[in-house]
Amino acid sequence: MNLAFDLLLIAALLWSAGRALTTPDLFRAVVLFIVFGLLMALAWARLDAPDIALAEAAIGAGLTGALLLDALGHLRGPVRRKSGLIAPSTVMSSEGAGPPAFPTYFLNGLAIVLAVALGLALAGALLLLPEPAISLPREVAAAMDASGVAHPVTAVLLNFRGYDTLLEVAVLWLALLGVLAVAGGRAPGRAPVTPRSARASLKVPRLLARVLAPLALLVAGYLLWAGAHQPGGAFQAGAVLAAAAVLLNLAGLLPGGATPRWVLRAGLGFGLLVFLAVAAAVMGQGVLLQYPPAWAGALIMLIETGLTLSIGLTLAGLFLALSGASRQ
Amino acid sequence: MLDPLPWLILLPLFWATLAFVRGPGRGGRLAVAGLLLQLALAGGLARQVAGEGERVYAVGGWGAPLGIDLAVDGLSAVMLLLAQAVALPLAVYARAYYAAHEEGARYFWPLAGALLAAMNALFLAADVFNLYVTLELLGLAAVGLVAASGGAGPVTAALRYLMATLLGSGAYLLGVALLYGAYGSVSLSILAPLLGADAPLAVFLAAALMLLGLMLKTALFPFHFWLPPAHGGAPAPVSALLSALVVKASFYLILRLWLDLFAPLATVAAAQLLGLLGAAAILWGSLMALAQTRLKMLVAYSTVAQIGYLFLLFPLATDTGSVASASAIQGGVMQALSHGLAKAAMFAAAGTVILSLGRDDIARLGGVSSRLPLTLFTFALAGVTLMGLPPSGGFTAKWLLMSSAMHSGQWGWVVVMILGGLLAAAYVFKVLRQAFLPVEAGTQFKPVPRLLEWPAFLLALASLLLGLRAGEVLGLLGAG
Amino acid sequence: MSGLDWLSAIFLLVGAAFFLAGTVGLLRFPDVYTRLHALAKADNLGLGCIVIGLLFQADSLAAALKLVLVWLLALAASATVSFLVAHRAWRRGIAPWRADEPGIRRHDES
Amino acid sequence: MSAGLLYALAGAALFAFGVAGLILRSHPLRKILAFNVMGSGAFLVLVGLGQRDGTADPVPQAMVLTGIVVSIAATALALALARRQREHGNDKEERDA
Repeated sequence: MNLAFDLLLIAALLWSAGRALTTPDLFRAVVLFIVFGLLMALAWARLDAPDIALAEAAIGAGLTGALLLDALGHLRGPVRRKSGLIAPSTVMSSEGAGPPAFPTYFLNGLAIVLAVALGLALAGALLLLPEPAISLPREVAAAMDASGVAHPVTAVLLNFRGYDTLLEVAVLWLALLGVLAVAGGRAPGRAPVTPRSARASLKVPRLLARVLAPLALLVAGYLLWAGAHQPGGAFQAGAVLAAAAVLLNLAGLLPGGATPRWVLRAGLGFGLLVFLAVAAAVMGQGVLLQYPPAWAGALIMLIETGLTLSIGLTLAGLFLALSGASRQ
Repeated sequence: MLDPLPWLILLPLFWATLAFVRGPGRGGRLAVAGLLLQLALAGGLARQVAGEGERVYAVGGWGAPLGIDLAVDGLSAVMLLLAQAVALPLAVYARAYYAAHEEGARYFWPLAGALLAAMNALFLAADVFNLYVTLELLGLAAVGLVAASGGAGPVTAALRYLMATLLGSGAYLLGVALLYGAYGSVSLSILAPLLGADAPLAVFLAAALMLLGLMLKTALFPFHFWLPPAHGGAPAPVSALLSALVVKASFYLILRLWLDLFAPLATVAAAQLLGLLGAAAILWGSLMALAQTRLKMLVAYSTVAQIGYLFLLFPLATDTGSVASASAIQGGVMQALSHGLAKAAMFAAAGTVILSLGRDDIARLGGVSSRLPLTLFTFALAGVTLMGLPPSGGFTAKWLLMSSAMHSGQWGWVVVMILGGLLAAAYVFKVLRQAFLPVEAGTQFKPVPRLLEWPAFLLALASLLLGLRAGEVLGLLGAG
Repeated sequence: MSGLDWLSAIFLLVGAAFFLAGTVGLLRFPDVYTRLHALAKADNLGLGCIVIGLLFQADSLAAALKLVLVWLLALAASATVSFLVAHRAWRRGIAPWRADEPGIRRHDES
Repeated sequence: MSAGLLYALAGAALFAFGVAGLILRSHPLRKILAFNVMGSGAFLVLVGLGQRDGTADPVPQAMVLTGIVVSIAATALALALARRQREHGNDKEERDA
């Protein structure tokens, strides 16, 4: 029964990924990719990895999907031709290039052959692999008491391999920098002015958005707190915060824009700065990121709180900077 | 006293974040101060390594395999020194450059800080997954820097660069996954003794995937397609950082993996293949450089060629006996150092010419010799290193590589290196000849600040003097 | 399997069928408004059926109330977001699709 | 065969799909999808292979969490670049017209 379910899920994963890469319509490709992300979340649940399942659903499928769908309108829109007419083939797919020339055929064939060979070699290698010499789960279990938290994944993420996480937060912040640098070359985006008639029709959804946003805050707080002893943590909580910010933006209650003011910039840098400050402060009596055992739990919670705020702002910022920039 | 090892990573992250919080275009002075301190720290670390040998640092106090180790040996100490020594003058240069070009500077300082943090973290890492994170940090910072100027050309180049670097790190990550599956650890010090020639197929695949991914990031021929538009189209301080340092970081990692981890798997055939690609890069890159009409594109193609020399060390160091192999590795590292210094100087000089003249067509450089003599001298000095003339660091590098080739009887590589030197002379003189022509009618030379010319000159001078101090550098390299 | 289990299974299957229909609609409908319609309708009904199906399996009143709360929240969120997305699409000038004029039109130009 | 190994095999196939897509497809959006598929494949190999004896291993799981965040960072940057490139393309065509 389990095997049948696994095989079905894997078939669906391969089908959705393959179709997302081959279907001619870009919209359909993006939707199939979101389906693929949700199926991945299921796969993670099957692999006893609920933390990844949560993150995949919220970030991998949810936020990536939102970013892709939002970009679609700008990337799929017909390319204006010199004559000013819309080329018919570009309306539907926009990929409409002519039939490829001979060398392209040859190179494409070569790439397919190489990819198939790679897949087969990988499969063979995986099946032939003996058991590993080292068992890290045992090491993790032995060190859990000293980690300051009760959930193994959080212990690895913020204590045993906390240094990876420090750099990863820098990567996320860096992506926002890059997006701002690329999108922000122009005047900052303005909040759209809503005419009176439209404002009236927005009344109810705005009310609901005002109710939902604090609820999202509550959920984020719960996820953050829960992360210490069960699946959850700063990244999942930050994703929920980001979703609330996007909702408020859609309701016109939060302006999008390409040039953040300094309070916002401080918020975006806050998580990284807290992490860096803790890393530097504990070096006074040990090495980088070596928490004193009595303080480990509290310090991890401090770092995670800072991270939740910054990750929420950054993920929302990625969305708002991208969607705000093109809407002059 | 600060422990240099962790602070080399934390410090640039600190000034990058602070520069971001202070706002677009701000933070240059902070960066220069931070880099000054970093240079001192790198010097201190090099002295430690020279005195006490290799050093391992367990982040969080856990130690491998549970935690992440950092490690420093002669090779990483030398690369750390190079990174700070190139970045400090370039930061001074960038402040002067962006004083005239404000719109490009909006996020330059935070991105540059992240780039340096990533590079230092990479040189210090001793864990293949941690290395993956540093690679991504480095790649995204570099792409952001290329794209930040916002023009159509740089944006297209940045997108292509991003796709190449993502494909590279994806392949690397799969390699990491296979290694973890095979041995249950991602620490270099734990993996190294477990690997043997009888390793399972997955480990051979991992080695191939990781090396291929890194070759793509290093822009080794024929994976160089993304480099010239990205390095040639970016603003001059960015081109200089990228060409001098970023490609060296992934090369360092190839060298590190080849020597420390995959040595038992390395075959002569694979090494010869790397050498052949290197030779092709030298010849193709030099010819393309010669064919360029724009100064920065010429310098960018010259990078493609100079990367080729780095890969000649693999056939010279694999199964050739200890003398030839040691000399090949020394030559390769010297080449990375001297090219780093010289190429930073060359791109900076090209940027000065563009700021003053407003264009960079090689055919219309007339008068540069009389109006920007120091900048032209800088370009020529850097050219001496690229050609490999004494007493430059480039000469020492090529001499070491050639003596290794003669020692192991591989004369073909000698021929390639001599041809490469001649072609380098041809493209450097192509620029110099134009620069000595009289000023074209109607050409305006804008005066440039001295802080634009002197940092570049110092870099070129350093690349030249490196040859005279090669003994000390090689001593440090051998210490770890 | 007891009668309750059968009832539960039937509701779960009906819910899944609604989700399937919603996804097909999302893929096959021509414009943003009809797609939202498919998505919101199927989501709410589908989720509703699944919540009912799960209610039969709940082992305490608190768990049952939580399930109902989840459904209500999802209803509110989906209604709000669908409205806001449609609203923004309309404000950007995207006209609803009509069978006699396929392709993308802008309502402020027609 | 354990579930871990089964999903690792699926991951290998997804990685190959992604590589092929990244090389063969020209539209930037499609390349972004391909890169994400490739990444998911590598993640599945990392976790699945680590758990092929059937017990959950928190270390690769934490690594994949890191990887997912890196993926969305790269995706956002790529989308920003692709949109900017398209805008430049449209501007250029307007100038040419």
